[in-house]
Formats: sequence, C-alpha cells, structure tokens
Amino acid sequence: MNLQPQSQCRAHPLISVQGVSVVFASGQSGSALRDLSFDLMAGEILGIVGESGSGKSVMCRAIAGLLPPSAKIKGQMNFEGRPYPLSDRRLLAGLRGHGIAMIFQDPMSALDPLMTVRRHLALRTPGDPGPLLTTAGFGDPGKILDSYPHQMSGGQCQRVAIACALAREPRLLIADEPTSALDVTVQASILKHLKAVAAERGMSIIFVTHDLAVAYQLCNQIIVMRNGVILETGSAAAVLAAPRADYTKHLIASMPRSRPHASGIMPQTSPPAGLRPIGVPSARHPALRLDNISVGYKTPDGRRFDAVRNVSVDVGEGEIVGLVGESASGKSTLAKAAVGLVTPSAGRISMNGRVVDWSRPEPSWRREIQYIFQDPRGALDPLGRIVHQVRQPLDIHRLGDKGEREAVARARLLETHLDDKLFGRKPGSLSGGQRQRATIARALTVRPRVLICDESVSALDVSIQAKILDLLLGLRDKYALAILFISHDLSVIQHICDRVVVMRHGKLIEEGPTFELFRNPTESYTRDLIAALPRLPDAPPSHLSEQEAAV
Amino acid sequence: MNWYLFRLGRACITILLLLILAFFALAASGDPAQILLGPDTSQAAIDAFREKWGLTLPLWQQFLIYLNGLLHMNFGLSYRTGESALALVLDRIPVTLSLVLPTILLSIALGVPLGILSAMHRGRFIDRLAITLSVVGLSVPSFLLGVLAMYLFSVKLGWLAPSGYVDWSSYIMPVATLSTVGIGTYARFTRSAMVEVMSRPMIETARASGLSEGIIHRVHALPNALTPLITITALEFGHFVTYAAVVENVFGWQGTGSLLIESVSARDFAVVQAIMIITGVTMILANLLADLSYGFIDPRIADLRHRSARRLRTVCES
Amino acid sequence: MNQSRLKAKSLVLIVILSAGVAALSGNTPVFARDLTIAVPKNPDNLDPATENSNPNLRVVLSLYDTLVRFDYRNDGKIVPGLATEWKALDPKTLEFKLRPGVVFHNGDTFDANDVIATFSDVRLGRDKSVPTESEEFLGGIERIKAVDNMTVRIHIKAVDPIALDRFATFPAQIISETALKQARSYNDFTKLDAGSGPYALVSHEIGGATVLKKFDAYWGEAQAAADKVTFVTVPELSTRVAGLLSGQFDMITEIGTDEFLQIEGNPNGAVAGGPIETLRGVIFDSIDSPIADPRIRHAMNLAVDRRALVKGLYDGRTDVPRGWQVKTFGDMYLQDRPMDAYDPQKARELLKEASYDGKEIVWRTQHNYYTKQGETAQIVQSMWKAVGLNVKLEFKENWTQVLADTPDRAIIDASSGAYYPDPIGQFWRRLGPGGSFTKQKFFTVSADMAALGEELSTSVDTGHRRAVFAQMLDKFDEDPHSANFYTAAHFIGVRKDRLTYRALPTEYLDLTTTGVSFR
Amino acid sequence: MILRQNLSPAIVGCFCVLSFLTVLVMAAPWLSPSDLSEVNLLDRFRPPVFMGGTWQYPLGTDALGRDMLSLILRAIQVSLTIAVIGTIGGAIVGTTLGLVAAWIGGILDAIVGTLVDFQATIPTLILILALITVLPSADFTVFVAIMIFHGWDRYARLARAIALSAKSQPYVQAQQIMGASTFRIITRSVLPNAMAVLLVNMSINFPQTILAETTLSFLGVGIQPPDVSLGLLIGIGRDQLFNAPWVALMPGFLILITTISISVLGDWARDLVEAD
Repeated sequence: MNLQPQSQCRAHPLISVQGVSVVFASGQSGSALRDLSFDLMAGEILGIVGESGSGKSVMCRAIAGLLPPSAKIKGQMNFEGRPYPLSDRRLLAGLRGHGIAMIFQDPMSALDPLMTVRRHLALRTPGDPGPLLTTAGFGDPGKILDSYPHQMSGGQCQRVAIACALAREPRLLIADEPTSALDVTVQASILKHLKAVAAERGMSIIFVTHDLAVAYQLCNQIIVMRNGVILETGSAAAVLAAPRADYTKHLIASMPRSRPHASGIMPQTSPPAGLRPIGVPSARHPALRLDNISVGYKTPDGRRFDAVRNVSVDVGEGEIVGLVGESASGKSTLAKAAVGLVTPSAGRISMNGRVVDWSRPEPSWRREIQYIFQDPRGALDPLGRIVHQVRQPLDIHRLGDKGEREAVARARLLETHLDDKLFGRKPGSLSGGQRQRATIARALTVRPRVLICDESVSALDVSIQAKILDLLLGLRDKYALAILFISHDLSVIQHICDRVVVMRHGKLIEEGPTFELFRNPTESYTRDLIAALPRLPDAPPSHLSEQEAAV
Repeated sequence: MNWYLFRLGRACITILLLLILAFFALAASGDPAQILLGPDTSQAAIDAFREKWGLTLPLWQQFLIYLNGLLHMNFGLSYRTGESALALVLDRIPVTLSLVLPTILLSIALGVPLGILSAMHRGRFIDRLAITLSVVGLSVPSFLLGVLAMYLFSVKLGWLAPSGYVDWSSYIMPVATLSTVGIGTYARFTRSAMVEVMSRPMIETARASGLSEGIIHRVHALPNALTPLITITALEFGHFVTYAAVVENVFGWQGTGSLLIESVSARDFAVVQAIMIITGVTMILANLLADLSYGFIDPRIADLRHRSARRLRTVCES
Repeated sequence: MNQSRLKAKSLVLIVILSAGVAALSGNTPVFARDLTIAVPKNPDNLDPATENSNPNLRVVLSLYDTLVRFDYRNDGKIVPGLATEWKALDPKTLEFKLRPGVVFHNGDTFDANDVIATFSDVRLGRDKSVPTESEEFLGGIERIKAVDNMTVRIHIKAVDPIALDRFATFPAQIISETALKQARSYNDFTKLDAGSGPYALVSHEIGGATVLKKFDAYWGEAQAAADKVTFVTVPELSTRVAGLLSGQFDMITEIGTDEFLQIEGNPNGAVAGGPIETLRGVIFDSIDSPIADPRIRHAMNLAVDRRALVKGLYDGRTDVPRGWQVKTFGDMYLQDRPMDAYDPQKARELLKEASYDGKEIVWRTQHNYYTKQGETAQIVQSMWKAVGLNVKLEFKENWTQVLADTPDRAIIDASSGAYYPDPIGQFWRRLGPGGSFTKQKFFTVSADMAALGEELSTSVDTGHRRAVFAQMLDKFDEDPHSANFYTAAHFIGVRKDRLTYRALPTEYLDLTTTGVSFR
Repeated sequence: MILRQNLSPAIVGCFCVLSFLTVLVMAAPWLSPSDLSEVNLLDRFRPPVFMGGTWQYPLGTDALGRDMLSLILRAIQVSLTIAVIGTIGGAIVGTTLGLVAAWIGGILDAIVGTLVDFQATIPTLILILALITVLPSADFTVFVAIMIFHGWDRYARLARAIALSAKSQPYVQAQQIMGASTFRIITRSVLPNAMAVLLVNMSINFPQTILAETTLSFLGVGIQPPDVSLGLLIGIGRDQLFNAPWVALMPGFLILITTISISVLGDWARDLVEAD
C-alpha cells in the first residue's frame, strides 16, 4: 500500500520505505511486520497509530537499524535519494545521528545516570549546547546544563533526549511514544516544540503513538497499523474525519471524548433513577468519606513534606468520583491512605458512616473496600492461576467452603466477561485487558461497597480501555458501587465520572460535577489541564456498540 | 552528615560484635597453657602460665581488661612469643598485602576485559569459552593449582623458585594462583553487569542519536557497569585475604594468613584477635571507602545516602 | 613494643601499600658455604629450657653447649663438653671442671657463674615465675656451688643413676650469665643469643626464618660447617620437596618415605636419617574407660602388626621396638628381648576372656603433630578392627582437646623421647608415678611396679638395673598402659651435589663439620 | 518454548553430569567395592587402570592402600551432602531472616542488617575456622551445620531486597488490602516469586560451599578421617601429587566438573529468570 504524497512542494520524498517485512527468530509473530511501504516528504510529520503489538515500534526500529540481530528484516528504503537495504544494520548505523535520529518512550531511563546534560550533548556536538536546549524547549538552558538525569523531571529528561537527537541535525526524527509517560501539560508543550523544530529545520518526523488525538494534533499524515500491516493511510484530517477502515472507526469511537451524551459508553451523567441529580455533592449516603486527610513524609534534610494536605472527599453510593491531577499531585497517596496502605498523619476515614482506623483493622472492613491498580500485570501474582487469585479474598476471610468459593470466583469472572477458558491460566498468558478484568473480578469477590480505581485503565489500549470503563459503569449500576476513580487522563475522567476532584501539590483545588467543571473550570490550573488535552475533531459519527461487534 | 553517622554507628557495632566473638569463642575453645606448653608439661608450669597471663580471672574480667587495652592501642601480647600481638601482625601485613594487591590488580586487569569480551559476544563461542575459563578459575582449589604450578615451573622447568621471597619472580606463582579466583569472579561480574547495562534504554537512545558502538561502550556501558566494581572489590578483598592464607601456606610466605592459621591452632588469643580485628576494620574501612568513592562517580549516591539516613531515623523512632 | 617502632612499621606499611609490590627482604647473595634448610616450623623462642619440640631441638645444638655431651656417633658415650672432666664425689654430688677459654656469642667468657646462672631457680622457672619444662629433667638439683672460678659442684636430692646424663642434653644447655642479667624480662631473654655453640644467632623471626652464622671463636674441634645457615619455614611438604629438587633448599626436614622415590630419583637428591631415640605409640586410659580391663589392653598390643607398619609406612627404614627401649640405651639396652609380639589369635582370645562386647573405644589423635600421625592411626585402627575392637578415631585440634579427661577418653597419641639413654629417661619418665600421664589420671602405677621403679632409679649397678628393667617390662606387658608402634624416624632430604649429611639418631640437627660436609 | 531454545548440548551435558553424580551418591553403599576403613598396607599407591594399574583397584589406592573407587564414591556422597545441606540450610536461614527483617523492619531489621554486615565484614572462612576450632568435636553434623554460615548473608540480603520491593508490588499490596495476614503474604506470594532468584543464588553458592569445604579440609579442620570428602582427598593427596597424582587429581577433577555443571546450569537458570 502506498501513501500518495499530499505535499506538492517537493518531487521526491525524503524517505521512501518499500516492502518491509520483519520476522523474529523466536517466532513472536505478533510483532512481525508484513510488507509495509510508505513515503514521507521532507518537513512533514507522519503519525503512526496503532495499539500495542501492532508493530509500529518494530517498524521505526527497522528504519533506524536498531532491531536486535534476532530479527530477520527484508525490504529497503530510499533516504534522500539513496537506497538502503534494511537488513544492512551497519549501513543504517552510519545514517544515524545526521540522517535519522530516534527518541523513545521512557525519558527517565533514556539518559546516562552518570553524566550531566552538558556531557550528553558534548558527546554529540562540539558546539554550544545552549541553543540546542532552547530548541528542545528549555527556557533557561544554563540552569539545566550541569544537572544529572536523576535531578530532572520526566519532561526535562525527554527534552534533553530530544536535544541529543537533534544535535547532529538529523533529516528525520523518529519519536516512539515520546510523551506517553508524561503529564498532559508537558506533553502539549513538547508537541508544540517538536512541531516548531520540524517547521524551522525542514526536518521530518515519524511520530508513533497509540493516541489518535495526539496524532491528529501533531501530524500531517497518519498511518494506522494493526497486526503488522498498514490498514489505512492518509492526511490526518482525512483519516480521522472519514476513516475508511473499520478498525480505524472503532479506534476513534473508543476514544474517550468530551462529548458526554454521545454514545453507549459515555458516562451516564444523568443520574440513575432514584438517585441524586448530577452535580450535587454528598447528597447521597456517603459510602466512603475522607475527612481532612493529610499524609506527611520526612524529607532527607529532615523537613516535613506533605504529600496530601487536608483533603476531604466523599464518594456516595453508586457514585463515581474522579480524582484528577498530574504526577506527584498526591492523588495516589490519598487513595492508598483510604485503604490503609499509607498511614495518614491526620484526618479521618469513614466507610458507611463508621470511622475506620487501618492501623487496627477489623477483618470485616477489608471486605467493604477494594482497590484496583494501574498495572494489571503487577496486580496479579504471576504464579497463581486466575481463578485461584479471584478466590483468594474468600480464602482469606474463610467464607464458605472450597466449592462455594470456587463457584463465586467463577461467577465474578463471568460477570467481567472473561472467557472461562482462561480461568485456569496464569496471568502471563493473558492480555492486559483480560488481566484487568480478573483484578476487577477479584475486587468484587467479596462484594465491596467501595471501589478505588488507581489509574486502572491508563496502561490499556484505547479499545480495551473503553470496554473496561463500560464494565465499571455496568457494575456500578448493578451494585450501587461507590467508585473513586483516579486518573491523570482527563478524557477518561470526563467519560466516566459523576463528579471530579482536582488535586495539585497535595491540595484539593477544585471540585464539581463533571460536566460543569469541564465546561467552566474556575481554577486556571484546571483550565490549563483541559486546554492541554489533545482533541479529535468533533465530526465522526459512529455507534460504538456496532463497532465493537465488528471488531 | 547523617549518613556518615549511620555508617559509623553500624561499623562500631560490627567491630564490637567482632571483639566479642573473637574473645569469647576463642576463650571457650581451649586452654592456651596446655596447647602452648605441650602434652608433657607439668601442672606447675601450666599454673604458672595461667597466672602470668591472667587466665585465672573470670572471663568477663579478662574481656574488660582486653577492651581497656584496646582503647590504648594495646592488642595484648602473644602467648607464644611475649611480643606485642599488634607488632606481630603488622610485621606480616606487608607480605599479605604485597600478594593481595597485585592479585587484585591482575584480577581486574584480566577479569574485566574478559568479562567485557564475553558480554560483547554474548552467546557465541568466545563467550562460552570465557565463561568456562572463569568457572574453571573459580572451581580449582587454589592449593592444588599452586602445587601443580610449582611442580611444573620449579621442579620440571626450573624457572621459578618454589617458595618464599627470592626476587620479583617469586610473586609470579602465588599471585597467579590467587588470581585465578579473582579473574573468574571479575569476569563473571563484569559480563553480567555489561549485559545488563547494554540492555538499558539509554544504550538504545545513544545509538539512536548516532553515537558509535565504540563510544557507547566506552562512555556509557563501561562506567555504568564498572561503578559497582568498587563495591565488589571491597567485598572481594576479604576473599582474597582468606585465599591468601592458603596460598601463603603453600608457597611458604610468612603473611597474615599463615600467621592466623598458626595462631588459631596454637590458641594465641591476642594474635588471632588482632588479626580478626585488623581484617575486620580494614574491610569496614574498605567498604566505607568504596561507598565514599561511589559518591564521586555516581551522582545518585546522594539519594541512596539519604535513604539510609531515613532508615536510621525510622529505626530510632520505632 | 615502643611507640616509635610501631610508627616505623606503619610507615613501612604505607610505603608498601603505595608501592603495591614491595621488596620484603634483601636478596641474599649465595655463598658457597651457605646452607638453606626448609623446615615445617621454626621455634617460637630460643630458650632451650622453654620447649622441647622438634623445631627447638633442630636449632639448639648449633647454638648451645652442654657441660658434657652424648657422642651419638659413638654409642652415646658421654664425652667432655664445656666441662673438661667430672667426677662423682659421692652418690649425690657431681663436680665439673670447666673448660677454659670458652667465649659466648655475646663476648662473655665462660666460667662457674654461667653454670650457676643456667641452673638457677629463676632461670629454670622453679619459682614458677616463668614457664619452662625443666622440672621433669632437672628437678633433682638441690644446689650448685662454685668451688673456684672454673669448678662447680652440683648436689642432687636423691641418688640418680643418670645424674650425669642430665647435664648432657635438653634442657641443660649452658647460657651466659650476662645475657640473663641483661634481659629485662623473660621474653627478652627467650630471644637472646645466650649460648656458646658453633653457630651464633643472626636473626629470629616468629613464624618466619631463623638465621645463624658461623661462630668463629668456637672452642670445639667440630666447627660450624657453613658460614651461614637459614632455617626457612615452609609448612607444606610438597613445597619443601619442590624447593629441594629445584635447588632452592640444601636440606629439608620432616619428609616421609613416600618422598624418597622422588628425591632419590633426582640426580641431585639424597635422603639422610633413620630411626631416632623416640618411640611412637599411644597411651591408654585404664581408669574408667572401656579398656579398663588389662586383658583388652594386652590384646590391643598383640593385635598391632608392627612389622607391617614399619614396612608399609616407613619402607622398612625404622625399627620395631623390643619393648619400651631404644638402642641408644647402650649398657641398659636389653638386646635379647623379643620384638613386641603380633598375635591376633591370642588377642581375640583375650578379648573373649575379657568379654569385650564391641563397646566403642575413642582414640583421640591429631593430623600432623607427629610425622605420619593420621596414617598410623588409621592403619592401627584397622588392625584393631580386624580382631574385633571397635575403635573410633577422633581428630583433634590441640592438646587440650586430646587430653581432656572426659568419660570417653580411652586412647591418645604420644611419643616418648629417650632424652637420656636409660629407661629412667624414657619408660619411667613417661609411665612412672612422676610422669604427666599419672597426673592426668590415665592410669595408676601399681605398688609392685613403683617399687621396681624406685629400685631402677636408685641403683647404680648396671647388671642389677638390667634385671630390674626386664622384670618391669614383663610386668608391663601383662597390664600395659601404652602401646608402641615403631621407633620414630627422622628423614632429611639433602642436595647431594652440594653436601652430604650424616644424621644423628636424635631430633638434633648436627650442622658442624662432623655432620655436614660440603662438596 | 524458551526451554527448548536454550537447551544447548552443554546444558544437557551438565544435567547428565549432575544426574550421574546424584545416582552415584544414592547408590554409593552398593557400588563401593570395599569398606572405607579397610587398609591394605601392601597395596599402597597402586595406580588406577588407566595409568597402568590392575582391575583389582580400578581407580588405584591411596597412601593407606584403600581402594580409591570406594573412597571417591564416599567422598562424592559426603561433599555433595555437605554442599546441598549447607546451601539449602543457608538459604533457609538467610531467606527467613531477610524476609522477616524487611517485613517487620525497625529494630529487627537493624539487627539482621548488622549481622549481615558483620558476616560480610569478616571473611567467612576465617569465621568458620574460628568456629570450628571452638567446638569440642567437629564431626560431620557439626561441620554441616557450620557450612550454613557460608553464604547465609547473601540470601538474607537478597531476600530482604526482594521483600522490600515486593512490599511495593501491587499484587502484594492487593493482598494486604484483601486482609491477608503477613505470614500468608510471605509464604504464598513473596516466597514463591522470590524462588527463582534464590535458586539462582543457590547455584552460585553451591560451588562456593564445595570449595569452602575443600579449603577447610586443606587446613585440616574439615571432614575428619577415616571419613573422606573430595576436599579431604585432595588435601591428603597433595603431598603425593608427584608420585601418586591420581589421589588428588581425580577428586579435583570431580569438583571441577560438578562446579562447572552447577554454574552453567545456574547461568542458564538466571537467563530464564531474566527472560521472564
């Protein structure tokens, strides 16, 4: 499949890739590529979109010559008019730096911990590092030059990595999910700088992302990939506004977006019958009440550092309360305090009107509140079979005999729509979505009244994310669950929550019903957050239920 | 500052444990009078000996007297010779060090490149060969190797003097024998450290921004893989000292190790204690030094120190 | 040790630390008449009265003289030493005429005062101020008087047939009075070169080398054979052998017969030595032990095939003893006594008679305190097993553990040197009522035996004493408190391209011209 | 899948060596041609068949005329038993202390930490040397018990680190939230997951234990005759290395192949663990 160049300004593409196939010696067919081709003009930004395992990273590494020796590569590329067989890693290595440069997802581990920023840059260019850093988005490069990576934030590290990549003035920058691990405001700023650099230097960018909205905001061209093949190519606007492939449509439909009443997965911001109307806090019977909670640590120099300061949050029965904030805002600490993983230095926690003190827990309390972690991989014991792990809370609380427990566990797993063939498996052989279903099933085994979801869908692909959110909503309705939903992703929050609490630097800064808060944020910080949110065009139509059936 | 205090406190407790162990364990193990004077000795001579060395006092009093002496840098007198135990040990330390230091240097000089070579060719023949060599180095008892080497180079070929110090060539066999273990250890350590570092994202980032493999190995991989080498060396120092005892014995060198073996079997308390204390203190200092120098190389170490300091506080508070 | 020395040493340490590799001692130039001897251990101190171990005995003959001496090369006859003549004034008084013109290594001239100092209570530790092993040997001295400057008279407490012998060997080595006075403490003294022997001390390092040099002013005919002698400590046997074969050492001590083939197979290697005046065996605990019944002990003695031991372990190069005696006894040696019998059949019968029920008998031994100790123990154990004795070997670290008087103590290793060529110096010293084993409650000496022993100790008539000794040995066989396995042997490896060595039948090493001749 | 891929001939070989040795250990009592204490003074130092000896003593005899085949069978049994028990014992002691220290923290953690520091500070062999000489009789059981001291600190360090990281693992926190007891969490979750790492460490520790035994036997404080171990055989045979090399070299070779096998398998196991 060939992408017809849209740009008219040059006759020849900067890079033209033809017939790339990659097979891994170990036989991991999932990440192999099958016969890909595309062109990219100088100065253009190409977005490669796809869910995990679609092969987008493999392709970028193939172009950059960074695939491990175990990968068998076929195909070739033309770069600035010269042909390069992609199997010749040595030849490709010669291209890196001045021809092609690449940056990666995890900025904290991208830099050498033993080197200052200055040395990082000096290794790559003899020139003055200052302007380079300015290009990468540092306002005052002098401040950062002598810092070590561990002294910088993730966003700063990524900017340094970008500066390193740009040091030899590459013609093409490949960026593999460079902002996925960053806060949304930082992401916005980095995207802005990348776009500016591309324009200024006439440099091309291949931008890999799982986030359609990011791709839409940044890219001229978009490639949609799945299972190692290109499903769709075209200009960003065209692909997103009028997707041709079913998969693309499904992806777009799965995106949590700021259109509250659009589809089946959209949050029921209008309250279920018999419950309080939206936007009125604490009218319902509060299932979980966090009252003036503070959590303090001591810093190395002996001062006290409050991760959470006097935060009060109520979650009513059948209510989903979103807790938003960027990294280190204290939202996770607050959630952990609620279940006793962290001891609050002040404040009171009560469940269903009863004050609980986790330092002297009663077994029955443990059954009333459950917690779902971000990474479903880590939340399950890698050695235990799924059904046994779901049964575990019953084992711990010695509820019922063995047969009953097994039956309950299976019932819960079915409730989360997990295929019963998987019940006897170990987590390793399950996908992320399946694992998250299992952890949800486990949390529900003891029929808790309160559920805390700590970034529970952040690690999942967007289509799976949509399904899990749907599942949560369903369960909420069925059991009148009170859910405290923590996320840095405002679009997800917008989807699912009745009410939103915004935290920053450990303090609660704003609170309100979802719809109103998003439409009319009072705090400037909230406004920044919302503004930084990458958005898709408001056009596309489809109904997710149909899409889901189709996929 | 807290970190230093914390480390210092730990070190002091360790030394105290050491003293207690050295004193009471050895005291429980046999009557030095009987051991030193032999089987034919008359009771009178034994009594005289006990009286002379204060062995008739209760143990705890002997211990307190000993501790008090230590405070005045008095490690006691050797029962065997009546000389200062410290002087005896200090006399021997240069010998052991003159074996151990070249050994460490040689082990690093050969083991580290071997490990790097191995890591660079991971899974290939050269890697397997290097691993096998290092395991062989670790597995052959050093005394056996020593005797074999001596037979070959001294008796058969007549190249080297088999024992003691004659000239610089006397170092060849003992140091080579001792180094087999060290080379194996360093090679294995370096290999796994290099393999680990080379799999870090920062290596891919460096490649992706156009740095050559040579620069990456030299500038990124090596420093990161080798910083822990300092700690390893500090810990390995103890192993070297132990194996030096065996090698000293085989090659007839009068070092601390052979002194220890003599003194343990003779129950020459003061000397054994002095050796254990000096070895222990040296190890503690070596570890401290390693930690300190680590701080110069790895900027993250400051955080580590803060973390230990925090742990100390939790200990104190609880 | 004083502060400045400590500082100096620390300084040395620092220098060496920074240099990495340091020269330890000067490279010794090789002279034709230098002798390097590798020994497993060097003595901890050089006072002959402190210790009578192999390491000491190897060195003291070169450093010290005695008033009289045994001429080991001539049937152990007593010959003049520092005394030119002597006579017994009465059975309890000995008078020695001292040799004029003798100088000590420290320049002091020998006279009666030195003899008096040597046998003084202070020096011999009889006031218990210093630990020495003199009591058993010289405890019989009552007083010493100088008749004149070159004559001393020694009074002993009781009649003693070997009174003169006692001044011929350990621990009667004469020391300089000046040295004794100069020494600020006993420990100082043990490091001093206080003798008048053919060699003078150059240096003595604890656990390290001991270096001697020829003493030019030596009075005797047999002068030091070498200009310089270095005793190097080399604990490992194979290292000593390698050193000898590669020419690093001129002599090595404490080798076994298994090394002969290798040493003698080398064109430059030779072996000297043979049996010495020491018996190797075990001591039985006959009080409160599974072998309290004398028949069992008798059986044990009968079950040991000593010929096989000597042939197997010593390649036939030592002797099977004829009872508790060694050839150096001279007149007192009972030649016609049979060798210790090997009769397993009778042993089994005795065990049956004693109704021995296979109870475990513990034998405490050590690895290598004595030459071939562990091997001997394992071989004898299997011999005992063959007649039905259940002997368990326990290897111990040191003498405290070996001697500990716990209920399981039954057999321990021992060796008994004939310091004086007489049964009193060996058999009765070890097994009589005054010996250490009686004190440590291994056995009691029967009244009959004690009476015989008294007779042996006080009679001066050789014929009568021989008869008494024979009687004692017969009696002992019936109720043995010990078993001897073989006469101990010392073998010395020699570079025959450099020298020949004529060994003495003792643990002493003769480094004078009578012992060593260079090629 | 991973298993099949990495099964090189070398690894299969190592497996075979270890299995063969294990079988020998099991069958030693039946295979031994003669009693250990059977001394034959007339047959000292008979060479093995492959060095020109006779089939009466397939592997020759030692200085006491004992049959080397019987000695070596017993020696393998003794050495492997010591190494296995020492390694497992050290693993149990160290792991327990490390886990408990990390989980309970506070003073206990400080105590265990100090003990670990102490162990790391004093060269282990020197410590064992001191311990062995203290004990009135160093028989087999005592010796094995002492070998536990060899390397427990590494397990303690590892287990402590594992437990500390496990404490922040979601699946462990999940169990805390479910209300599981500490004991349950440690035994059911932390330990099984730490097993792989601990096993790899055991494969490193095992050869070291064998070598420690060898060194101690060389110094005369290891296994006591008439019993034998591989180390003791080398120790005894070293004096006769020139005229009867088989006495020391055969056990030396056995130690070599055993430790190489274990190390290779350990490396392989570590690769498996890391691949996960």
